[in-house]
Amino acid sequence: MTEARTNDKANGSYTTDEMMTVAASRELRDGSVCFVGIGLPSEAANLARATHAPGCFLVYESGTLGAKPDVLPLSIGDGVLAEHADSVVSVPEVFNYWLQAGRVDVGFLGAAQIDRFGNINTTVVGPYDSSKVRLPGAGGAPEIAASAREVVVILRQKPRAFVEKLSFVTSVGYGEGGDSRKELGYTGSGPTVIITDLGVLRPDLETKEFTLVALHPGATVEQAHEATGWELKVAENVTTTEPPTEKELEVLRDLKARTEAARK
Amino acid sequence: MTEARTNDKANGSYTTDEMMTVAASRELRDGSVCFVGIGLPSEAANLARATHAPGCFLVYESGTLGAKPDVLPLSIGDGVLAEHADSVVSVPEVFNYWLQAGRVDVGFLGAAQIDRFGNINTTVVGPYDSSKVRLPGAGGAPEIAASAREVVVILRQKPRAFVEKLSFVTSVGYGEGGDSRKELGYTGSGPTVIITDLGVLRPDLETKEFTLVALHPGATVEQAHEATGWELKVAENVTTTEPPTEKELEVLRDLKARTEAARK
Amino acid sequence: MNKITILREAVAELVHDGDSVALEGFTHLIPSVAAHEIIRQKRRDLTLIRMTPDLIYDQLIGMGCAKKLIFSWGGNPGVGSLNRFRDAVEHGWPEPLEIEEHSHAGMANRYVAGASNLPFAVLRGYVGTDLPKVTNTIAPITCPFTGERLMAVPALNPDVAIIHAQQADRRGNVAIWGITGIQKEAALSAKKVIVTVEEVVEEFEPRPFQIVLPSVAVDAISVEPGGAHPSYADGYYDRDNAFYSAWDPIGRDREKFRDWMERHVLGTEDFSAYMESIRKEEVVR
Amino acid sequence: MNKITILREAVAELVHDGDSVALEGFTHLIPSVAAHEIIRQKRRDLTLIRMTPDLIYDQLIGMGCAKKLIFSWGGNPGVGSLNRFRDAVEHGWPEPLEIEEHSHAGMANRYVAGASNLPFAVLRGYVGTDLPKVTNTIAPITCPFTGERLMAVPALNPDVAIIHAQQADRRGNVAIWGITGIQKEAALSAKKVIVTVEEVVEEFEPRPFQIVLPSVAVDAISVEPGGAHPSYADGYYDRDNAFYSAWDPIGRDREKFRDWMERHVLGTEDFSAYMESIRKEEVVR
Repeated sequence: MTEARTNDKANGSYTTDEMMTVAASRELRDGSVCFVGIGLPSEAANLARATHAPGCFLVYESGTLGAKPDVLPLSIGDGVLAEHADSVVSVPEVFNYWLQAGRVDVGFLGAAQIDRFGNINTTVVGPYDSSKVRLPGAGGAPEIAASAREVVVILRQKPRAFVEKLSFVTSVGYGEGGDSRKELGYTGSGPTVIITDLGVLRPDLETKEFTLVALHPGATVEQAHEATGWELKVAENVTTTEPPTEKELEVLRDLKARTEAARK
Repeated sequence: MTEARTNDKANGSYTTDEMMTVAASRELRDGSVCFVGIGLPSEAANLARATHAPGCFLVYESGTLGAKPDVLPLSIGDGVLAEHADSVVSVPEVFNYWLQAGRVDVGFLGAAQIDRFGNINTTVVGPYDSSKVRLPGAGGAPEIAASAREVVVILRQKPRAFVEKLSFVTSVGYGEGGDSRKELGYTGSGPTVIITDLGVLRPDLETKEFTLVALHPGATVEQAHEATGWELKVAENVTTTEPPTEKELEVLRDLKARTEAARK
Repeated sequence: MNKITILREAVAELVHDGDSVALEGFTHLIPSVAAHEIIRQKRRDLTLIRMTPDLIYDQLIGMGCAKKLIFSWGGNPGVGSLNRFRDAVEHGWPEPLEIEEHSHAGMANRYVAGASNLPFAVLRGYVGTDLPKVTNTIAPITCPFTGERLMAVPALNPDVAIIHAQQADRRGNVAIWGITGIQKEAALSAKKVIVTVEEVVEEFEPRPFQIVLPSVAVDAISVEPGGAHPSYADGYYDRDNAFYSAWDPIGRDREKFRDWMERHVLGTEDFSAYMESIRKEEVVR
Repeated sequence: MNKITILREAVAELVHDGDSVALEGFTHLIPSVAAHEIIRQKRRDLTLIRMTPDLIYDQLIGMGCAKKLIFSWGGNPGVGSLNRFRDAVEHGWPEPLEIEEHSHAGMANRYVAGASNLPFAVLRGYVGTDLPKVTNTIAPITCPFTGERLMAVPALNPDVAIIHAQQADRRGNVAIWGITGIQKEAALSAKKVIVTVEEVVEEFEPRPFQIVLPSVAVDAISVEPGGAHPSYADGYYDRDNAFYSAWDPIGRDREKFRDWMERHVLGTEDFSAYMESIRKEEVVR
């Protein structure tokens, strides 16, 4: 699925997708409880577990608690998730007793569309009743966005993904911004960072509008503006992301190689 | 606990308690799902399972489904209940997915006090705030009485047990009688029989008042009147209960002997 | 144990046109074999229920068995879209598909309420999303003690639930281990339950995270080894990841899809013949 | 794994005067050892929570540790009354005991709501009984979809939950098998969780109907073999039925009770010393 090689904008030694995954993995603190979606989130979480966060506790919506996959799961319920898990519980239990209960420190989410306040669309592109593109739908995302203490969003920065207005609000970030999320009464504090293939966005403390705070090596503010469907706010001093370490790249590529083998 | 030998009113060959238990066990149809309380109900249900109803499915509130105890459990959660059970589930699951779900055909209940409409008290004797006798309380009885398709009540007939007015309504039978149970919206149809050490009472189809329909061998209508705290209604032709068969007595006494041994 | 029956007869007897049917499985133990039998028997106007509709729902929808889908995530896991599902939603082919969508938490709790014989379940969610605007089975509810406002969803009580399990024993109890997903609640919420199993054993042995569904909660059991393909059965076989990828081009094209289904599903007697048939085309490793 | 600690320290650190404490166990795996430690540390004004308060609650109440009891069935299983509990309710000895009583279904669902971070749970029950007249934590609620009227009960979220389990592993996960009752929900509903175990093992092996509580859901684990006496621990020891009978005369008499508790509980350092002490008097087979 990933178009890493084709949209490589970084220097030769690693791809922009690799930089994105590595940057996302660095957001996961060791020992934290992490609710993981399939795809890029799972890739980043397992990279973290294999590098700086060996003690992180991965929860998948299929009910696997403390999952320790040795290849990246292709589906949310792969056997490899149960194999080494500390416990396996029912789907109602993982959503009620774990996510809703506030036991999840970090939720890792992907998205089809995201807006300036970190609201997410994974339902439809275009009008709901005559949709141009019917997406898979909500899945576990709305409640991860609602109840995880904080949320990390990972997606490639493109105009059709970073939109002025979502076709559909599937999962709530900061709503209309400001205090509007608080007023909805959710227990989680909302998305704290968006990691893209270009850089890192964090919400303004007041307005909650996502602002470009860091660029990955080789990426420019201009690229970020072009890739964003709204007038992107940029921090006064934008930092540069530490490039992937050899260890990070080695582990990530090994993970993906083993995963590709498993696909066959 | 049972005072069988001391209050023996029947002919020498068996006690009134034995007759009561045997009569109750006969109410359990083979293959039916039975939710069982500890004590006399459990004794009767397991006698049935060991005689005419080998295929009955015993459910105990400790979460044992399809329990097959070879001795009578002394507590609702004895190991012998789990040992041969088809499944063991959590307490919320047995009450929500089994009892409330309407999967229970017959609920077997005991009682401290019962009134003419089959309402049951297991909470207090005397006023609640200055009770003469504090009883154990509700336990699983209220929902068994509410949700089991039908309910069989087993208790010794005495004036202090068969009362004009309950000190406390712990579990609902037919409420004020007539259609008042229906109006409460319960899914179960209520108590269909009360088995005592003297005979058998069944509800009047209209008024739902319990009426003496059968006497155990040796018992008299006079005894039943004396043992009842209200003006007991008696059916026009009161039948006589079939005495315990040799098989029933043999199995029951063997069950109780093994249980007594286990107590030591 | 009289519950063991031939799947064809179980489907013929228990699944009727217009029924609401939940074929559940959370990527593990997906009841593919029963889905194919429903397609062979040409059931129509079904309301299909599933948290994670995947290939078998793509097939049921593409073959015109469904009039409505109640779901929370519809995709080809690890691959992409369900093209027959999209075609039905986007272009009404082969016929319009009414959809009722929820979140996973909403669907899971709807099954829990159904299994508990309660009319509704309560959860923290939906607030501020567009889901309540398009799904009318979401309503606010207030805590009578704290005054807090939450969301309620109505119970799900399918006419029929169908699951695939690893084992049944002689008494008709059903054992599932590994990831058990929503199968227990789906089965206990339904009016009738069909279970296909890998095998029948004398006695179950303890397995990690095993649940046992007692026989009194099951209406029909059919022995269908391999019946969860292309998903997996922990302890029996792995997920056929290649098939999920191979399905994408097949599902994209109406003609190709119909032709494939006619050849491999309608054109075969049962699941072993189906597997034989697709193996010939090397769709399967 | 730093969660393994001495019970005395776990209780000293996590159980405070005035706390709400749930020592759960459904006749299997009753956490007697932790109850005795709470008595030794002379905790006061506790709100004790338990579906089935039995001997250890009789002891906690008789020793004046409790100001309130939230429960659904209080008795000496298979024997009769809890005489210390009755004395406190009927005569306020050693001090008045406030009680809040529910049905088992109500209590179980209150724990479920607590574990789910919901303010209330819904069930079919209580209607027409006298319980709502004496218990103010029962309120009617209406289904927003069907208009049906049901009953709601508020969530239970104890300050501390204490359970006894068979095993912990090196990583601090906890395994319970056999009858697991309400222990999972009690633990997950509480702010802090103490678990006493029979032993610590390298790896769990599959057991019938085993559940595993992950270490992230547990605050302290103490190794206390035999700590569930007089109840049983499936796979380790049987229920000491004789002790339950022997307790009746002890619990009936205030002086006898106090004397017994001082000799065997306050007068001993830990549970093994306690067992030693009662064995001397042949209270135990």
